[in-house]
Amino acid sequence: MKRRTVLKGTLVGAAAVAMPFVARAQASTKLSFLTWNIADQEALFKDEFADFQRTHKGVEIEWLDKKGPDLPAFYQTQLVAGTAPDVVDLQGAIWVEYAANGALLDLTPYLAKEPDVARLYNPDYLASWRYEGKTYMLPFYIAKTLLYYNKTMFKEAGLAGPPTSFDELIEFSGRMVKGEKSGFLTLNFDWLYWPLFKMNGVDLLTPDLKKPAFNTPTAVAVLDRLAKATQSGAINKIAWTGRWVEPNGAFAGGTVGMLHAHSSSYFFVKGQGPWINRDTLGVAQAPGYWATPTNHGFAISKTSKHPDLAWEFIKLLTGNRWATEFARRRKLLTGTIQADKDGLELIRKEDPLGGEVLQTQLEHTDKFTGNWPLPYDAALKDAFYPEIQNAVLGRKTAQTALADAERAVERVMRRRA
Amino acid sequence: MIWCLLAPSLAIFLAYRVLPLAWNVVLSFEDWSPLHPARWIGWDNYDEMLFDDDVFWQALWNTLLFMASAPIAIAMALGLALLVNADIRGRDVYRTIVFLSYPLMTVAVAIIWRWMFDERVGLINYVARSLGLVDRPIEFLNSFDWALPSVIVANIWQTLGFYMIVLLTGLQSIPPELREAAAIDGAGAVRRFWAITMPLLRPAVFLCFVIGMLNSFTSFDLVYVMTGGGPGRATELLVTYIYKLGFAQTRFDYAAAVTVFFFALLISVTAVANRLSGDDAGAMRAD
Amino acid sequence: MNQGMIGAPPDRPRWRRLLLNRFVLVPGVLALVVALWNVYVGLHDHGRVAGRVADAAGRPVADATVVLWVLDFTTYVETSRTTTGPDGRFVIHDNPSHNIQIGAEKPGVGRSTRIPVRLYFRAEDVTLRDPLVLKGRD
Amino acid sequence: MHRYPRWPIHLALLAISIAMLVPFYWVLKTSVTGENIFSYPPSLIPHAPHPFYYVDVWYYIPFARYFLNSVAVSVLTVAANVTLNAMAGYALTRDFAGRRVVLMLFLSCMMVPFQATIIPAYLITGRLGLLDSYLGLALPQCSTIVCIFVFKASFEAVPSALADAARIDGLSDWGIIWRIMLPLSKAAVATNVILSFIWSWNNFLWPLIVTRSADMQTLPLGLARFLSYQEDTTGALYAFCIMVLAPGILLFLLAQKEFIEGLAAGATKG
Repeated sequence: MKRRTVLKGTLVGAAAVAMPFVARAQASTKLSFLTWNIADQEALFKDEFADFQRTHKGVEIEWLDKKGPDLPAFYQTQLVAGTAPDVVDLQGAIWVEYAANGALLDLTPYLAKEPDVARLYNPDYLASWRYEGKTYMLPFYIAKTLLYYNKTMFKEAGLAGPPTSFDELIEFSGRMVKGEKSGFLTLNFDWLYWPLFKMNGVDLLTPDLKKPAFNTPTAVAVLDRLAKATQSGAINKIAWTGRWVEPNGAFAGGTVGMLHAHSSSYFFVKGQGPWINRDTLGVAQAPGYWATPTNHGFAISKTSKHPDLAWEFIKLLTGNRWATEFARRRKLLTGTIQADKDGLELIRKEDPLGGEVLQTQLEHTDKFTGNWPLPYDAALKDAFYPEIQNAVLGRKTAQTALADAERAVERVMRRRA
Repeated sequence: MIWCLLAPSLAIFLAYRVLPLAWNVVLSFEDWSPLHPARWIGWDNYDEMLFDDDVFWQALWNTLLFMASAPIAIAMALGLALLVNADIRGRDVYRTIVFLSYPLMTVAVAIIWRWMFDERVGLINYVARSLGLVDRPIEFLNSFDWALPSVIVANIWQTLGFYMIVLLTGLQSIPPELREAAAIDGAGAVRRFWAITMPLLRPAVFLCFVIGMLNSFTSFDLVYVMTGGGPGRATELLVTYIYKLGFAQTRFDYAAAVTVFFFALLISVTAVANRLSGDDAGAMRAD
Repeated sequence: MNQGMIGAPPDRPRWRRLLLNRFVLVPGVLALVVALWNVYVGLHDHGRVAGRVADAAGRPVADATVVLWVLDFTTYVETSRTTTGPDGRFVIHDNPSHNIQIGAEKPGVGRSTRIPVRLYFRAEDVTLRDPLVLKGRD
Repeated sequence: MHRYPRWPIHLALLAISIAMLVPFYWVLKTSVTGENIFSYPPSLIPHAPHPFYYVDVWYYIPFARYFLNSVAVSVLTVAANVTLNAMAGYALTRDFAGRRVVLMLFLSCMMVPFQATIIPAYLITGRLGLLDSYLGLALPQCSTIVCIFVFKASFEAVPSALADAARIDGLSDWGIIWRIMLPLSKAAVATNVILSFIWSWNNFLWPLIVTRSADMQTLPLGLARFLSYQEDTTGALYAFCIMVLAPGILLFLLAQKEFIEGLAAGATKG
C-alpha cells in the first residue's frame, strides 16, 4: 500500500521533470514562427494566425520576435539544439549563409508545383532570394535605398532639384555646408552605402564573385572624394559612424541636406521632424537609379517537421489579403504585386508624401546592388567596411585603405570560400 | 560531508563554466558551425588567429588597454577611500552616492553614457562648448581617438564605487596604532602611507585588480551598446570580437580559439598579479 | 537610511523587530500605493472624454461633429465621432487609448485644430479644460 | 589626535558626488521632457516635465508581466545563492583534501567569458529540460564565486570555539551553518542578496537565448522594443532605463550598510 503511494509519487515526480520533453514531443502540429523586431504588429499576426487556424484545425502557432542584432544569435542557438523555428523572418543577406550551409528549405519545388504563387510577387524582389539557382524565401516586406532631400535647405543653397550624378551629389553637399549644417548622410549598414560606389561603376567583386574588384583608380578617386567631402563637413560624419537612430535623427533635425536611406527611414524621420511635409521633404532616386535592397523574407527551416504546413502558412502571410492588410497597417510595401497596388492607394489617401516615398520602391527594381548572394557576406562586410571608415574619417589615405581592404577581403575569401 | 556541501555549487560551475570551456577547447581544433558537422583541423584556427588576423591583434591590444585602465580607476578609488575614511560628517552619504552606480544594469549604463557623450545634446559636449574649451563638438563615440577612452570612462564611473568600498575596508582593517607609532617615530604622512598603509592594502588592491580584469569581459554589454566595437575597430574587445565571430559570422570554431587564448591570458595575468601581491593576497589565499 | 532591523535595540518585542523594519515597511508602502492606484484606475477607465466646442467668439456651438483620433503605431487614426449638444458640450464614451487627438468641425462655422491629449492610463476619463474653438468658416 | 581642516575634504567629495550623480540627472531629465533631442543647445533644467513617457513604456511592452518574470527569476537566484554559497563558503573554511584544488577551480571559473559559453550552456539547459523556464533562467547564476568568498570570509571571522562547541553538542555541519554561521553573518547575507539580485536582474544575453515564449521575457529584453524601427521612442527609452534601474537602486539603498560591510569583509579577508 505504502509502497504503491511512494511509487506513484516518484512516477508523478518523474513525469513532472520530463514534462518539457513530453510537451515538445506532443506538439506534433505546432508551427513556431520567428520574426525580426516587429513586435508592434502583434494585432495583425494574431488575426493572421486565427485565419490560418480556421483552415488548418488544431494547428498551434508559437510566435517569437527578436530584435535585429539578437535574432541570429537566437536562431543559431536554436539550430544547434535542433529546435529551430519552422518559419523565420530573415533580413538582408544573412539568409545566404544559412541557405549555403543547408539550414533553410529550398522553396523552388513548391514554387514549381504552384506556378501562380510566384506570379503574386514582384519578380525582381523574388529574384533577390535566389542562391545557386534555388529560391529560399518569399517576400515579407521590402525596401530599397532612395534619396531624401531637405527642400528648404536646397532652396537656401539655390539648388533646383536633387542631384543626378555623383559629381552633383558631392557638389550640392558642399554648397549646403554652413555652421551646424551639412550636405549629405547615408546609412552604412548592410552595404546600404554601396550605391555611392556603384553609380561610379565600381564593383565590389568580379562578376563570378571569386575575386575582389574594387581596388581600382576610379574607386580610389571616389573614396578620396568622399573622404575630402567628409573632412570639409559636406558629408556628415554620422554617415560613417551612426547606425539607425543617429543618421535618421540628424536628418530629422533639419540640418542635413540629403539622406540616402531606405523607405523605412521616412516614418522614423517624420516622427521626429515636425518640419516634414510635401513642401519641405523631397523624394528621389539616387543618381544612376542604383539602390541596395534591405528586404525581409520568410524562410522555412530544413529541420521543420511540417514543411508543407509551413509553406501553406507563409503563402497565407504573403498572399494578397494579408499582405494588403500588412501594407496598410505598417505603411510599407510587401513585394506582393496586387497588395502593394492596393496598399499604396490606401496609404496615398492617408499620407501622400508617404505614398511618394513608397512609389520609389517599385521603380527601377532592376538596378539592385550590394546584395551579393555570398555565404560569408557578414565576414566580408566586417572585413571591408572598417577600412572604408578609416579612409572617410581621415585615418588612412583612400589608396592604403582600399589596399588593406583588398587584403582583408581576399583573406576572408581564401579562408571561407 | 564537506563534498555534499560543495556539490551544488560545483555542479553548477561544472555545467556552466567547466564544460563550456572544455567545449571551446575541443571546438578550437575543429571546423564546425551549427550548420555542418565538425571536422578536426588541428591548429588551423590558432594559426589563423596568430598570423593572419589583424582584427584579433587590434582587439587584444584594446583589451589590454581596457585592463590597463583598472589601475587608474583603483588609484582614483584609493584617493576616494582615503577621503571618505576621514572622520567627517555625512561620509556614509558620500560612500552611498559614489557606490550608487555600481548596481546598475550595464546595458542601461551604456545607454546613459551614450547620451552623455552625444554630440548635440550630450552634457559633456555642451559644457565643453559653453566653457569655450572646444569650438565644435567632439563626437566622442565616433572618433578613433576618443571612442575607447570614452568607454573606459563609463566603465570607471560604474566600477569606481566598488573599488572604493573594497579599499576603504582595507584601510579600516589597518590597526591605527601602527600609523600612530610611525607618527611618533617621526614618519611624515606620505612616508606613513607608503611604508605602512600601502603594504597592508595589498590584498584589497589585488582583489580590485582581479575584478578590474574581469571587467574586460563583464563590460561586454557596455561596449556592445555604446559603440558596437566601432568606429573601425577602435573599441573592439576580445569579448565583443568573440561574440561577433560566433553569432554574426557563424564561426564558433574560430571564436572558440580566441576564447581559449583569452582564458589563458586572464589566468596568467592573475597568477602574475598574485605573485606581485605576495602570493597570499585576497581571494587567492588558500588558508 | 541606515537605521533598521539590524542594530535595532533588542528590547523591542520580536514581532515588532520583524515587522517594523525598513525591509518590510518600504515594500509594504509601495505595495499599498500600487494597490490604491489600481483601485483609482479601476474606477476611472470608462474611456469617457468630455469637453465643449465654441466658436471664435466663445459661444457654445451645438451639433458640431467631434472626432477622436487614436495613435496607431506611427499615425493617428480616426476611431469614433459624436456631435455636441445644444450647450456645445460633447462626451465620447469609447476611447480605448492613452494617446489621442481631439478635433471638431461644423460646416459653416469652421474647424478646430486637433488637440493632442495624453492620458495617465488607457481609457482614462477626462474632461477637457479648454473648449475646441472652431475657426475659418468653410 | 591630529587636527586638520574638514572643508577641503567636503569640497572634494561634494565635487565627486556631483560628478557621479550628473548622469542620473541627465537621463531623468530626458525621460520627463520631450524636447527635440537633436536640437542644440540642450536645456539644463527640464521645462514642462511630464510623466507620459513612462505611460508609453507601460503600454509599449507588457511591463507588469516582464517585471514579474524578472522578479521571479531574481528571487530564485537570490534564494539559491544564499543557501548554496553559504554551504560552499562553509565547506571552504574547513580543512579537507583537495581544498586548494577547489579554490583554484573556482577562481579559474571566474575567468571564463560568458559570451563564449552560450551554446554549450544552452544545450545543457536543454538536456535538463529547463528551457524557457524560470529555473532555466536562474540556474547559471545560482551560485557565484565572489559571493562564496564573501561567505567564506565572514565565516572565518566567526570564532571557531563557537562551531566546535556546537559540534560537541552534536550539531551537524548543516545545523552549524544555519544556527550559528548565518545569524552571525548578516552582512555577508546582505552582500549575497544584493550582488546576486543585481546580476540576475541585469542579465541580458542569457534570457535572450533561453526564453522562447513571449510571457517568459524579462525586463532587459523589453529594451529591444525601444530600439525599434520607425517609431520615435527616444523619450520612452530613457523612461524605461529609469524604470529598470529603480528596483536595483531601491534594494541597494535599503541594505547598503550591511552590503558594504559584507563586501568589505569578503574583499579583504577572503
